[in-house]
Amino acid sequence: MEKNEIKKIIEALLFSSSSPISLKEIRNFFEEENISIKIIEESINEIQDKYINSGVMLKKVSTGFRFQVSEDCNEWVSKFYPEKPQKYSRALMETLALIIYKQPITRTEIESVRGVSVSSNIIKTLLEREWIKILGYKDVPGKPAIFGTTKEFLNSHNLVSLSQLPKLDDIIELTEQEKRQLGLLETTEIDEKSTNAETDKIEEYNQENIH
Amino acid sequence: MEKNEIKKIIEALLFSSSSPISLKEIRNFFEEENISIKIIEESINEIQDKYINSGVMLKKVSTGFRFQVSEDCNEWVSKFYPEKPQKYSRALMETLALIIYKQPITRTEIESVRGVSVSSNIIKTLLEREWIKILGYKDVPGKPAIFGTTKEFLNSHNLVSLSQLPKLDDIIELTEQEKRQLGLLETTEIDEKSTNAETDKIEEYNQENIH
Amino acid sequence: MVIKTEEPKDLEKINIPLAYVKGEPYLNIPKDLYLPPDALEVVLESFEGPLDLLLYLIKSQNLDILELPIAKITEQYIQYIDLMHELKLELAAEYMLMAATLAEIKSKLLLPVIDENGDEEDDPRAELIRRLQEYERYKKASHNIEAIPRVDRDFYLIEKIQYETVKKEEIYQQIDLEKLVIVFHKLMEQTKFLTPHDVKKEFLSVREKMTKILNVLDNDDYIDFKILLDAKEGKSGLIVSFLAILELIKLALIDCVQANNNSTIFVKLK
Repeated sequence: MEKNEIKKIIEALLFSSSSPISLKEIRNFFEEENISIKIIEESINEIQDKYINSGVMLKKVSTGFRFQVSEDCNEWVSKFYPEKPQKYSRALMETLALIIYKQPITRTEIESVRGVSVSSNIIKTLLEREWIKILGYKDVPGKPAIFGTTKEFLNSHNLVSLSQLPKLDDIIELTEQEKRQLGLLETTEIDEKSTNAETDKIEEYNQENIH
Repeated sequence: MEKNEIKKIIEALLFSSSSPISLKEIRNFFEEENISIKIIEESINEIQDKYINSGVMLKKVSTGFRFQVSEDCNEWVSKFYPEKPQKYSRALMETLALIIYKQPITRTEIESVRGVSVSSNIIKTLLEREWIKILGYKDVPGKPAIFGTTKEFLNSHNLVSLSQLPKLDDIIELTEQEKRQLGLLETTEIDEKSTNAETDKIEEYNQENIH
Repeated sequence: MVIKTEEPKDLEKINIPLAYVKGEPYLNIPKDLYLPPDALEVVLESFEGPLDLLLYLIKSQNLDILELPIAKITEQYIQYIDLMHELKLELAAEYMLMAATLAEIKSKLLLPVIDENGDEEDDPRAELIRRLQEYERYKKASHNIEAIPRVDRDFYLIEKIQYETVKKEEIYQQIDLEKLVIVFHKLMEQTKFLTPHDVKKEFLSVREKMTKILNVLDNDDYIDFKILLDAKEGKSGLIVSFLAILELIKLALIDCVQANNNSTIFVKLK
């Protein structure tokens, strides 16, 4: 089979699929035709190049390749379709953030960080959207579900893996003195000479609190 | 706006739409941009040309333009999406079982065992598949057809003769529970431990029958 | 790439007026906490819980979380809670719990620390500070995630395009032969309970059966429903009997009663 034909077929497959197609699926499909993985990879690269200056582009996401509207055309497409995209509440986004960064996680664990209960609707919405899934059930009384993110979450954010997500902020490091003040350090030595800004601040703080 | 940009946008709109887009819709969309119908028509023609040797093509249909898989790729795309495996109805399975084990048999005889009438479709399907054939006609009023299985049935199920059909005892070392499920036992003792593959098969069968 | 990020609702980041009261824009929540109640209802509702409210109180006054001036914060927090009560906002129990926690920390700080080892006792604020920091991290993370391009908001997928199905060489799926055997045996077992096959459905018309049933019910007594069914007539016979009973009920010729589920059904002439 000629490479040009292979390219055409892969193109047709990608355009007619409702979900991304993986390299492996394409390879399996051409198995009978005895087409090397190298030829397939080359073909995909060439298709990618072909669409460089088009209204659509070939994109690699977590579960394979898919065509999507090219970056500079998204604005026009959104203009063509007047329906507003779904907006998600802050509560939902915070819940999602916790599931992303602390997975596997239970609802109780989410609640303990957020300080409020998580409504069932939020979990339901995330599950229906297929951004999260139940990974299993924790072996404690009540058998709470353990949640994690899905490949669909990555796909719907143009991501290949979770490592592409922004890193969590580090907790602000406390100074030695602050730690001691907060009882987070076990040292009992007090640096008597410390009369710097920190001390002043703490003293000020103490005064504020004592009155 | 440059023509190249217009082309890209139209391309993006066509690929992101679930239904054909008409010339009029495109013209209305670009109204604010003051783009002539001539430019739009030219753009569409150029898009059409661009895809002449691709896996997809731009096609004019009654309600507008839409992309579809190019003719020489349809076969491959069809091959990529496997048809759903057919599920055989309980009625078909029972009818076939009776024809296999009780052949030669008439439709009335099948009906009298099953207690319900056999739909003509089932007989038709089995005849079309060439799994059964009419062996002759019974010499009674109405001259009903007498059915039997074919060589084609044996071939398509990798059998040389009907004697190779599995025997009930061979398939299943029936547990007490399974026998009861099949109505082969009258005892009411329950063997709680039977949870093997055979049970599953029978349960699967039973479930199919329940709805 | 065009990224249309939803502006986070954080109060501290909002530059536009929070509200207009008598035509006057409110850019900041007044420090003295005198809040024109109607206008700020929206603001109060937007807190995602007690930690969120506390964070807001700290940030709005440029305070450091690590310093957490408990007395001040507690006082303000309580004022907010009171205000929410006044506005009859639905107040989650978590807000009250936090008020109690703050009060507890405050009281602990007021007590002199007596420690025989000379060690300083753990600062009662430590746990709360840890929780605030932890919550703040994920709050920030949620904004970061909100800003990531999202399908159907910031970018669009193509619709799958049509193709013509090319008919494949028809290969019929094989019958599961083992299942077939089971089906057959089950059928045979069923027929055991049936009379010989010469019982023809044609003879058992519903009308005829109705007459027979009415004959059986020829007095005023209740009769067990089962008596009306004759196993010898086979499955089709049973169905005809059942249909006949239903028809008789419909015609209001008989009464059918059952004390409760699964108990005996009785039939009687009307």
